[in-house]
Amino acid sequence: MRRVSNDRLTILAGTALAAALLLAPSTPSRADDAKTVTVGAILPITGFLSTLGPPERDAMQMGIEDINKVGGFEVGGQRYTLKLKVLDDESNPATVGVTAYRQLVDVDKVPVLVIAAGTRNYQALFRRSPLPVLNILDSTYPSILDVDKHVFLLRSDTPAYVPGTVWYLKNVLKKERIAFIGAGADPYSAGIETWVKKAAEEYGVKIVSVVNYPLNTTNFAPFIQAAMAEKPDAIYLGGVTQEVLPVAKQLFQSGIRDLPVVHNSGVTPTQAKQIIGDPLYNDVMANNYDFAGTLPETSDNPATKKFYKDFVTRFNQYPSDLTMWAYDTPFVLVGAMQKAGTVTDRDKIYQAMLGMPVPANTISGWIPADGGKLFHDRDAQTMSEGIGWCSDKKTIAPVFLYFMDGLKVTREKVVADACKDH
Amino acid sequence: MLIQAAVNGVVLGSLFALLAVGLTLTYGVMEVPNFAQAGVITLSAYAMLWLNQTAACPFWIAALGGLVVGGVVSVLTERIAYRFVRTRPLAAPVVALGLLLILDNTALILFGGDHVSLSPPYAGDVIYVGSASVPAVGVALIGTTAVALLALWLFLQRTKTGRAIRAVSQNAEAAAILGIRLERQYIVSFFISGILAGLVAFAYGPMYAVYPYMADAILLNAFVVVVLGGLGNVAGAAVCGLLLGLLESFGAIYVSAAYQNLFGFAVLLLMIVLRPAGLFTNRSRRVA
Amino acid sequence: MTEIGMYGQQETRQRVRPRPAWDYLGIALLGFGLWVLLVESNSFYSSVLATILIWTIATSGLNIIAGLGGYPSLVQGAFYGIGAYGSALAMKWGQPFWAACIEAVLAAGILGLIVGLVFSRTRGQYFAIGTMFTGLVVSLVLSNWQSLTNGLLGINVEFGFGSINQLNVVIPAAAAFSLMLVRFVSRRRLGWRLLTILEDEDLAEHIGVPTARTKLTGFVLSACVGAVAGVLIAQYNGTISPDLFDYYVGFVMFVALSVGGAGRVLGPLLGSAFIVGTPDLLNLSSGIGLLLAGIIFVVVIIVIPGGFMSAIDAVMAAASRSVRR
Amino acid sequence: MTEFLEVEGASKTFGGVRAVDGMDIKLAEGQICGLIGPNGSGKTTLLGLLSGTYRPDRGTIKLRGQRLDGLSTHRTVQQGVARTFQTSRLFFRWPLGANLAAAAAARLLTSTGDDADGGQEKLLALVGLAGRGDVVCSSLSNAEQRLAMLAVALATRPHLLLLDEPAVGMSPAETAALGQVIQRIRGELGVTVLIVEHNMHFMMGLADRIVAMNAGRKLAEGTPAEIRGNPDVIAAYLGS
Repeated sequence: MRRVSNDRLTILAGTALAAALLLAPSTPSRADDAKTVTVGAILPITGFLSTLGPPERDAMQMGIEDINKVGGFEVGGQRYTLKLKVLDDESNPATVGVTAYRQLVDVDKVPVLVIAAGTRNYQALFRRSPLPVLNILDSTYPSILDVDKHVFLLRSDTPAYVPGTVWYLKNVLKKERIAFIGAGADPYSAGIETWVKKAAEEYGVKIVSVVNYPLNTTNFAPFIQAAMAEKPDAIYLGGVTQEVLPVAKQLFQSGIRDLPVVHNSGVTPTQAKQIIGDPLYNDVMANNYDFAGTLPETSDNPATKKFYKDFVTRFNQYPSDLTMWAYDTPFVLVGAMQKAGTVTDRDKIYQAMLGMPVPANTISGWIPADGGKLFHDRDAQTMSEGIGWCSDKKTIAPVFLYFMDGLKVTREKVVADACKDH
Repeated sequence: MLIQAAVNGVVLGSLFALLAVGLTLTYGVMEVPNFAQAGVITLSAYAMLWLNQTAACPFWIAALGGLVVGGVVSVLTERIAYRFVRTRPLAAPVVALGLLLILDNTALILFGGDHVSLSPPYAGDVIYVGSASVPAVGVALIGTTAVALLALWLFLQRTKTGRAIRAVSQNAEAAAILGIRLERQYIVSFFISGILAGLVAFAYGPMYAVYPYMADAILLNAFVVVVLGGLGNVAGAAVCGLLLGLLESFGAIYVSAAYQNLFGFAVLLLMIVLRPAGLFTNRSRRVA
Repeated sequence: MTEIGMYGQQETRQRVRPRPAWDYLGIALLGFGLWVLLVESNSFYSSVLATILIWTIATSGLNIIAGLGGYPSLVQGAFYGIGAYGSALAMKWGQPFWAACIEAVLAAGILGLIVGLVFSRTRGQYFAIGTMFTGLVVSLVLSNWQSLTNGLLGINVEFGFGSINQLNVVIPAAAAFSLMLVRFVSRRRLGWRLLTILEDEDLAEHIGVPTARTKLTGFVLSACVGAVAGVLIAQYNGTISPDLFDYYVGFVMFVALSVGGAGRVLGPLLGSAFIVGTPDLLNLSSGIGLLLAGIIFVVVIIVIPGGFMSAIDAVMAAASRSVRR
Repeated sequence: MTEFLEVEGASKTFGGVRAVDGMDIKLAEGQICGLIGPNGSGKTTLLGLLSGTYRPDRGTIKLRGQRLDGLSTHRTVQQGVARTFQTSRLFFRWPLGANLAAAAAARLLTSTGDDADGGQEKLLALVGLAGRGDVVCSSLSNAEQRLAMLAVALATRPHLLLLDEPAVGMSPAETAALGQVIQRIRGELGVTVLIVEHNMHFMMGLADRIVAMNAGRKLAEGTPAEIRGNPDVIAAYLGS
């Protein structure tokens, strides 16, 4: 038997590899129709943020369909329609997200990039190829707006809803001893913790214990024990839905049932039922209050009501606050492109976005900045809302509407008998 | 405070022990680090969930069905993969990781990645022990572990098959010379290990949530236990599981919660250096 | 004349005159080809290829201790992480890029020395378990030591090169060098000493090989090469976060090496191309991609224990037999 | 005058069992010395102490006046002590020649094990394996593997060669040939040889001197004829 020498093997392997890679489908997927603009989005479809990505994708798809239904939009005398391309970052922006970023920005050449989490992870890439970036999720504090001047936030930031939560605890629920249990590794939770502390100091509420559990915790007993040691009269949970609900469930299972549990996660009844389990969820959620953006379900705007109905019919799921912002995203994009007079020039679209008005047909109830502009310093804002749970109907209902002016609660409206009206 | 921490520790320790005993059983007979056990737990939990919710079986029937699925899947991993690498200890971890990917992602494709809840009838109940409260699911976990360990002990000590498994675990070659059918013992121990995985799914699923990677993180803790107890040592795994649970529970309260897992890992590293054969073994078994 | 270095995991029955110059030329050509591919393909494929090459460097490092020495180190991901975090942090603290690189590699080397000393008396699966948990501790520290690493958010990395084009040259060059390094080491004293340890560590000691020192040297060298890969991934992505260096990364690197061919010079390249490239290039949803990856790990390890390289050997041998007929 | 090999009071305990308990041995250069004793008498442990496999709990071991006790195994090899094992131990996947090259390189601290002077062939011829350098060790016969192990030990250029039951599993003819090989090793290379062996017949014809051990201690020492007639030795073998 003749042995094959290393050098021949090396060259053969090199040639084979080169050939394989060259033969790989290396032509990028060009826009098949010149009159179609791709809306490129990197969303967490799987991973620990997977309660957030899919509804955003679905709502964006609805917005795009509604725009295309009326024949698309016109820029520079040419009619365009939109198409959605969503890549999953698996809740892992630094590893999976950066590859998706290169695909959308460098290969698909999207004019504007829509992202959800991980804004900071893309900072170096923003600098290498700048383009306007619309974020429809990441309200982490410190704000992601200082990552890059091209970043816009299409939702209210953490300081716009966390202090109102503490205000409600103090003034409506009359609670003064709060225990904070946060997801230590999650920056969203850390931002909430910061603002809970600021608000508590402002309103004269005592934070009796702060406990943070590490990543991948599944048994919260020691953390619950540590938080309860200081005899709080209310519990504040930091984090997103998939972090908050298991803690709420284990609180209930440990016999802690009389204290109000507040959080800022945007839980829908569907998610509560799935994650906590039937029939337990109805009891667990009974003392829960959730403070974030307004829900489409509770809006008076007919367009928003229609969106709510359409969404529930189509996806058999309650839409969260995120879905309204996601639905509006293509409208914002179209507005910016129309104002810029181009669907390709990223810099012109960026400049147009800075001063654009609130676009027509949007449903989020945007509160405009001076001069009717959509963005206040690159942040578009809506009212905030606290929701409670109605055990008899196994659903949510708004208990508190508000808008933060610094640490001052304004435009507040406490709904006394939320479940009855609803 | 002290009692509550102890109670929490026993709950956590029972979980570790239940997981570790299954791992160490298969390690004993075949010397494979069976990471795929986490995948067996996942599939077993989804089977229970499917039977309970989609097929509308009563919870207890669903749990029983899930146990059988666990046993069958575990035997399949042995039949399809592990038996080919018995004599290649360094290939075993790679195969184990491959199997874990296969099982977890089968669950992902079949059932999606969302967290879902397995709800036994007692999911909302609480039991009070003096000043400490224990969720009923925690009590169920302790009970399951106690019964499973007792049953396993009786099986290993009192039955012919159990004694054969112990003999293979001591020395496979000698056991084969004595006329013990190795193939049969491999299958039986993987089946039992799968049943134990099913019990983890049954007892742990209701505590947190069912999702494709539900057991991956706790498996590492169980692995700490397996090594501390001495690879292949069932009694050692049971005792060390409880000890580790208590250590982590008290460590989280009195030292630092963020590095809770680190206590176990630190003890493990220390032990690998000082006593590579495990805490509870006088049989110096060096796996080379 | 019989040379030692020829007999790694290559089962061979004939003496062969070594042709080192040809091997190095071959690897250099391969590196050049990869550079052309890197700059010619579109950004997406280019980024996949760059990641493959960076993984090739890390797994080539691993190839020294695990491929030549037979020690199943599962901690290579930690050295990769220390290279990335070390260089990023050093630059953040005002060090110039080159100094940051050296410091990061040194830091990994020192950790390698400590880990190597700690586990010097363990073998086989105990060594694997010990190194795996060391990797776990490092990844826990990376995600929990918020004041240093900024936790899960990760940190942004200053760009140390003049331009992306420079980086695009450095990555394939470094990958080719890492392959050459393994080729070089395997024919030097360190390499064949490691090979004797792979075959029979006790016997190696009894023919006069200082096994403890050899393993330690090999392990530290592995760690340093792994750190170089870490420096490059940090530069290439411009951002790093702990999940890039999770403990299972070390595991997957070991799998990549095993699947490609442990102890073989090109094993790391083939293994990395397979492990990194398959999910990205086939554009599969993550579930199906990982399922396939799992199936292929198991099948490759069971059916061709020597990995892809031994399969290529077999095919080439069969081809040359049929040509002679 | 310093002895070639001088062992004084060497002791080794394993888990409470005194495997070797205060052994004294002196060997002159160029001798072939046999070490006999019943199973468990500590012969192999003593060999392990001499080869650096174990470190003695007490006692000293000197080779040409140089202390060996306390040295690690590979340092002991570099001081000129080589050994073989009861079971065949070789780098089985390698050709025999590569085994020899590795051993030679380790001892001489060369980097590649170049065999410029053709020493490999000479060694192979010496042990009776001429021309077998290309054969992968796992395909050698048992007797060939035992001889190959001898050659590998010699490739480290030892002054003292320790053989642990070299004739195990060999036929009478092969055993006789082995005896001749050992004689040649002493004669041509001037290597001192210490052999542990159960085959008394083999030992009587080969050894210049014999040391008998029992229960970790020296029982008797003398010429083969003296040992054969020693009542203590007979009692130890038959009695226990």
